[in-house]
Amino acid sequence: EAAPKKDFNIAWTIYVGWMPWAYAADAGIVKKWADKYGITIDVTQINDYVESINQYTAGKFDGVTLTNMDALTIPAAGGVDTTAVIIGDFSNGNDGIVSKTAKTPAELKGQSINLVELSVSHYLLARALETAGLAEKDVKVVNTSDADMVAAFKSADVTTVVTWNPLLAEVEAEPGANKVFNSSQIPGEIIDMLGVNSETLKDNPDFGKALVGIWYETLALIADPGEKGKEVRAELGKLSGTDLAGYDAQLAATKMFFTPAEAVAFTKSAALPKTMDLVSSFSFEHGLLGDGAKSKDAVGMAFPGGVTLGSPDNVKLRFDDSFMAMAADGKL
Amino acid sequence: MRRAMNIVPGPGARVLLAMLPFALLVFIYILGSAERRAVNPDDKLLPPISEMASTITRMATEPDRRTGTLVLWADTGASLQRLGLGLGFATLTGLVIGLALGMLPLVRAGFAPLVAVLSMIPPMALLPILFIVFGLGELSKVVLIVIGIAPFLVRDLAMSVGAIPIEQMVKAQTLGASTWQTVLRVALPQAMPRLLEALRLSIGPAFLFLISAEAIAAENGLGYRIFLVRRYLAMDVIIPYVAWITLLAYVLDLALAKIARGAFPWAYVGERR
Amino acid sequence: MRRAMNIVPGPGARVLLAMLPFALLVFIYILGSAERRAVNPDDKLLPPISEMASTITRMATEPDRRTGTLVLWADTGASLQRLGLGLGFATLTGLVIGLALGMLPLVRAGFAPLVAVLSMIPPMALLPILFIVFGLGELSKVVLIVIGIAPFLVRDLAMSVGAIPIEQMVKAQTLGASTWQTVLRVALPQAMPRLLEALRLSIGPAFLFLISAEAIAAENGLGYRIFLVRRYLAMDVIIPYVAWITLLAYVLDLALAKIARGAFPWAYVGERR
Amino acid sequence: MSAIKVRDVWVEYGDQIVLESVNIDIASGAFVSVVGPSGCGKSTFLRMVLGQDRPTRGTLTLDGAPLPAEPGPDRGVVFQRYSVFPHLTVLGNVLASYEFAESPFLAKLFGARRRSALEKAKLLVDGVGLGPHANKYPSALSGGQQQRLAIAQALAKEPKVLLLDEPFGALDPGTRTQMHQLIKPLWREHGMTVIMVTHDLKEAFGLGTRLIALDKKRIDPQEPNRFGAHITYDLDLTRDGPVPVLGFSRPLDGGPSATSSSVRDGADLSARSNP
Amino acid sequence: MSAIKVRDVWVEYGDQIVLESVNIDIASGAFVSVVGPSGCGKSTFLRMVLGQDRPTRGTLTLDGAPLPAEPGPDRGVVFQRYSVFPHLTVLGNVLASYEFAESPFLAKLFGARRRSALEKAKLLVDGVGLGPHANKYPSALSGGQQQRLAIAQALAKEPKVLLLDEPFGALDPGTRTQMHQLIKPLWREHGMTVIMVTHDLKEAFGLGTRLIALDKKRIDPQEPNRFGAHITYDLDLTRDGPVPVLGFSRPLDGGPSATSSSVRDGADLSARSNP
Ligand SMILES: Nc1ncnc2c1ncn2[C@@H]1O[C@H](COP(=O)(O)OP(=O)(O)OP(=O)(O)O)[C@@H](O)[C@H]1O
Ligand SMILES: Nc1ncnc2c1ncn2[C@@H]1O[C@H](COP(=O)(O)OP(=O)(O)OP(=O)(O)O)[C@@H](O)[C@H]1O
Ligand SMILES: [Mg+2]
Ligand SMILES: [Mg+2]
Repeated sequence: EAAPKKDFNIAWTIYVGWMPWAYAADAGIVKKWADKYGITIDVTQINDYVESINQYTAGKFDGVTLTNMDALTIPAAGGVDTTAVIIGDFSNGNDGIVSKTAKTPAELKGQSINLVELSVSHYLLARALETAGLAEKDVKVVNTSDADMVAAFKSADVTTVVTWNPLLAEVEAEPGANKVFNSSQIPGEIIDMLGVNSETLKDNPDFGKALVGIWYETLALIADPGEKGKEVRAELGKLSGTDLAGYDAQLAATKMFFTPAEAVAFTKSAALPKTMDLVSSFSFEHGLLGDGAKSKDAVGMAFPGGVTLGSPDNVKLRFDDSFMAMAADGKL
Repeated sequence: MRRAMNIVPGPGARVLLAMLPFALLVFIYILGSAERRAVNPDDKLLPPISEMASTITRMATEPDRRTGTLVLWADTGASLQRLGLGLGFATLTGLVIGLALGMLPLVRAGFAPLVAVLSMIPPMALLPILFIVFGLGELSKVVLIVIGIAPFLVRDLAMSVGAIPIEQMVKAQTLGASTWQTVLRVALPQAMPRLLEALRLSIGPAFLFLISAEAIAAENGLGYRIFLVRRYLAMDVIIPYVAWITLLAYVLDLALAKIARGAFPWAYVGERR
Repeated sequence: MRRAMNIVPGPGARVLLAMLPFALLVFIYILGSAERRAVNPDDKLLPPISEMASTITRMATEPDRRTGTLVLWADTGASLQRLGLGLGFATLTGLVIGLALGMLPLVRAGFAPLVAVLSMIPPMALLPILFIVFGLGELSKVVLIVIGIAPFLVRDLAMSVGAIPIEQMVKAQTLGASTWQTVLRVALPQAMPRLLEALRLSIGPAFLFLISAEAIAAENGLGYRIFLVRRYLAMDVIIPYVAWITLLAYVLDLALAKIARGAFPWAYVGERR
Repeated sequence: MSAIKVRDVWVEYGDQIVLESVNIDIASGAFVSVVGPSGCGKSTFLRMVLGQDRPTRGTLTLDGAPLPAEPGPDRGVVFQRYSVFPHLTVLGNVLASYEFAESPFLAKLFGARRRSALEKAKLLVDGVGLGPHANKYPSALSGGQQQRLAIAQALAKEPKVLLLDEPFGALDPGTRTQMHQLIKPLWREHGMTVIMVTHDLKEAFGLGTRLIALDKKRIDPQEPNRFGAHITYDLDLTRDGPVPVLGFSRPLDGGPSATSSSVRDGADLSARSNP
Repeated sequence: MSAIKVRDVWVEYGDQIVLESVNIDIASGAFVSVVGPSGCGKSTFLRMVLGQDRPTRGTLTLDGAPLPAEPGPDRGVVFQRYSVFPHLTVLGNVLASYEFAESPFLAKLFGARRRSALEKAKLLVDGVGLGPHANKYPSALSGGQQQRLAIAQALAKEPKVLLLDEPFGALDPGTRTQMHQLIKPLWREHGMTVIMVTHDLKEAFGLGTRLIALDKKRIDPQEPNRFGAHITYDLDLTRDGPVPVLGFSRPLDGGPSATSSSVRDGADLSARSNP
């Protein structure tokens, strides 16, 4: 097996729930924890989210920030055994459906809807349609790049979009835009996390410990209600192209697990396997699990306490609370 | 021993030589793919050729579950239509403006700087404005192709019209030709072969803009599919699609080359190929 | 009444004529901006010029709090460095391969089809592989530019070398020139002006590829900034940035034109501009 | 009517003075042969009469009116370096002359008008001996064939003024005589004014009604480009009389009659051996 | 030594037969003038000796060995259409001849070697009368000046075989004589074999030691391209004797002595009026 590594790379992309990595790298928190365990960790920002996951899947990075659904469909389905070491937050209004015409999911019937196909937006739409007793074939989906979503909504021929923050806030601010549905109506289903190559993690537990250490020290600073926290959040806002108010607004629509205990509780909850079951159904229906997949159980998932989902012989996605638990217990 | 520049391979050797580098590339790919598969049997980055073949065969022959169409052909049809429209309008623009710039000093003075500046604007960066003006439908895709390649065609054509020897322009005038007649019978026909050559050089960029446009907003098309499946790193779709695009572009290129040589034999008599 | 093709504006009229379309464009923009603002005072799509000016002045003069750099200049520096490297390597590639293709029938037989095919591959679609092979650092950005424009340069150069009259090649040989000497003293110098012209035509595409590369992975650069603020539709940053890129590209274009005319006066004696 | 007046014309290229104070009146219907050493400015002079270039100083008038500063169908030309259209066949090149005039919009003729123009064009192409090559593109023609094509093209317009720059330079004596026989009647019938640059003195004397020689009057060995050429000899060939020796820049002592007779001999030679 | 043997050479362009069974032995050191009607294949013949084109049938040998099928420094050429390098100045064009030989890698000379080559080049440039234009680019030269530059360039190599395609066609008689005087001693001293295409019979007789005429032997009026040209006359000009009349394709009845004397006259004319 691989000899213990000393140098690690993780990639992150600009998104409200992942911004702490930027601050951690800038403020020296990453270096501090890496030094503590005698390793080095490079934190690289990638502008294109999908590309960052692709690069991780191809082996260029040891870890990457991603959502639960993308973790299942890209690295896990691609044979790269991935462990979620940090469950950072879930979207609680950060993703939403906005329409110029419809006011409720039921009114979406027959509409042409612009969204990033096969992303969490697509999943959100599917869940929204379900609540109204509709199916995806009742609407017309137009794949639209996230970078151009705001501009697209300004175009006269676009009536409905599904997107996430900060784009969502921009779109909602358009005159005549109605909020049709958002992720707070399916809490806990769209999860943002840090995925790490399971094999690397197994061989180098110190890597996991350092990551968790970095994360919660940074979160504590951000959560600070005082001036210090404001300063940190203002900087993160600027980094993501907005300001303090903009960043706070995005944070408000996110259920951040500021303490490790919260995250551990969420990871251990029975709701998580249920959520992942929904996600894998969606993924299978849309062919995201690959051609080889004969059923939605093709890719196996493991949860704390020995719970598994799907093929137990092919577990490629693991939700692991052990490192977060160490942080909660102050054992780092 | 002859000089290297005088050694011309025979037709047989030519075909062999042309195949060689391709064979080498395929060989390298097969090696790379096998190596990655040895490490991770589910590796998606460099799927073996057999896997790509079966995927693409499926896309070409089995109707899609969601839409009921044969995905490969539906995508190809949609893309080629956009490409054709884009190339067509761009050629027309290039021809009209290029000839005007090349022939009329007044027009050149007024518009050459504008065209030079416009050709430098990265169209992708101004997409929001394009969307507002042209909507999100087929039109904006065609427009993106036109905006992307027309400035090149215009400038190239103006250049080649400018390079026609002044003696010929003078000669035409002594034969009684008006400006319009000179354009029509002297500049245009001599610019045509170069226009076709420029068009050949534009096929690559045109596909690039097409794919970019389809990546931004579309329901079908080759670029749409590539960017859609990029979401799960389905290189077994992407690589055959890219190869298919390349083949289409290459065939188009070859066809244009043949057309140019057939229609304008005088322009290729000195050709040393 | 003179023929339109013979009416050449004087230097003064030329400057005026050149300004006219730009003035018109600015005027249309101001109108459009005012109209949108009248409907929606918060409109972001077409900010008034004053707003863009103040934004860009801030970016150019106030140091960024986090990094302490002047954002505009830091972005410009990073981008220009990548662009310069990319253009440089592409030119070198174009020169070497283009000359070989144009001069040596054997090389042409072996590699012309390969180059033609390579030039048709949309590089953007294979970005994942590029990034894997060349890493996510500066290298892959430079490589994307090179891959994007080198095939054009190669083909264009091969074409222009092929267009040198055969009499000159024969003449060089009767003067005792070897293949290498013919390349060095006959083909290369005559291809140089055309290479510079091709390079001018490549500046636009080079910026395009640069921006695309920076949009995917970078921490600074003009393209990075545009894509960063794009999700907020901050056109008050995007439009000045695009204008700035266009200006940079235009100046580069002009500089190349001047260099070509200075260094190769013989190539432009017949120029009717 | 097509009388040309040239008044005090100078042409300079940067530092180099090419033509210096050229003055000449050319009567309508004249056939002027222009001779002079290589590089003295003969082609430059023709370009000016053509309206392609403008003199640095001085004026040119055609029938009293200032010479149009652009080429036109009233002045035909055969350039020194063949300037036929490379994208048209031999026949197409000649046909174009008719098409420009008769089809203002498309510059293409169809049906009966095309047939009649084609006939005229074919006659001319046969006249210059290119009948067997009528459908070739210029690139497949020999040097002399290209020159003959240019001649046919210029003659098709029957211009008032015809400017010829070494039109027969690349032709063998036989073909050359054929060309003389083609051009002479046309000139006579249409009363064209012809200005022909040639290096062949036999030809100059044999065809011309007037002969002018261009040459530098002074040469400054330090600065050879300092002085331009002007008209050093101007002979009326229609009158009988002694003819001076033409030894550019270095007049000789040789008797005028001797030279003249040998020139006549030369002219005879070409006429005799190619009837 | 540089004797050329041509054996049963045919050249065809598609349907058109240009040369038909050409046979000739050219002795080393000969000066062969080639005459013939325009378009008969003179340039084609030179291109073949040069190694630029290959005959459809037949063989060419140089000193007994098959003629190298590519151009080389042993065979210099002045093309009918000027082929100087447009990107080099007049001096640079001539200098290149030396640089190719003396600097195999860079094809550029520096320092003392450059100075000595420059001197030789300057002598030649002055020799063809382009001294005042030494730093011009070819595009700023007159037609005759370009031709002279091409001559200087070819002479610089002192090749064993020199192929000239109407080298003096665009030159006035004076300059032409100067060129004759430049080339003759070089030919004699170096024992070059010269093949010169010309349309000027005076020149052909005056310079050559041998004169060959190319012409079609038969003409099929229905299919003018059916028959090619071959050698119709082959005269040794070093021997005294009667000279036949050269009336291409249509031999005349005129007495040989009359023609010969008038040709001699013509040759004398140019010599006399340009000492
Ligand atoms: N564009 C130019 N720039 C500089 N000098 C030029 C230019 N064009 C012509 N000349 C010079 O002007 C002079 C006259 O040229 P021109 O072509 O009129 O000569 P010419 O009498 O026709 O000679 P030839 O008999 O050789 O054709 C030459 O010395 C030539 O070098
Ligand atoms: N590439 C070609 N394709 C077809 N025919 C050609 C080609 N090149 C030359 N020819 C023909 O071959 C014949 C001989 O041409 P060549 O140039 O040898 O004539 P030439 O004797 O040098 O005539 P000139 O005295 O006019 O220069 C001509 O009839 C010409 O039309
Ligand atoms: Mg001239
Ligand atoms: Mg010839």
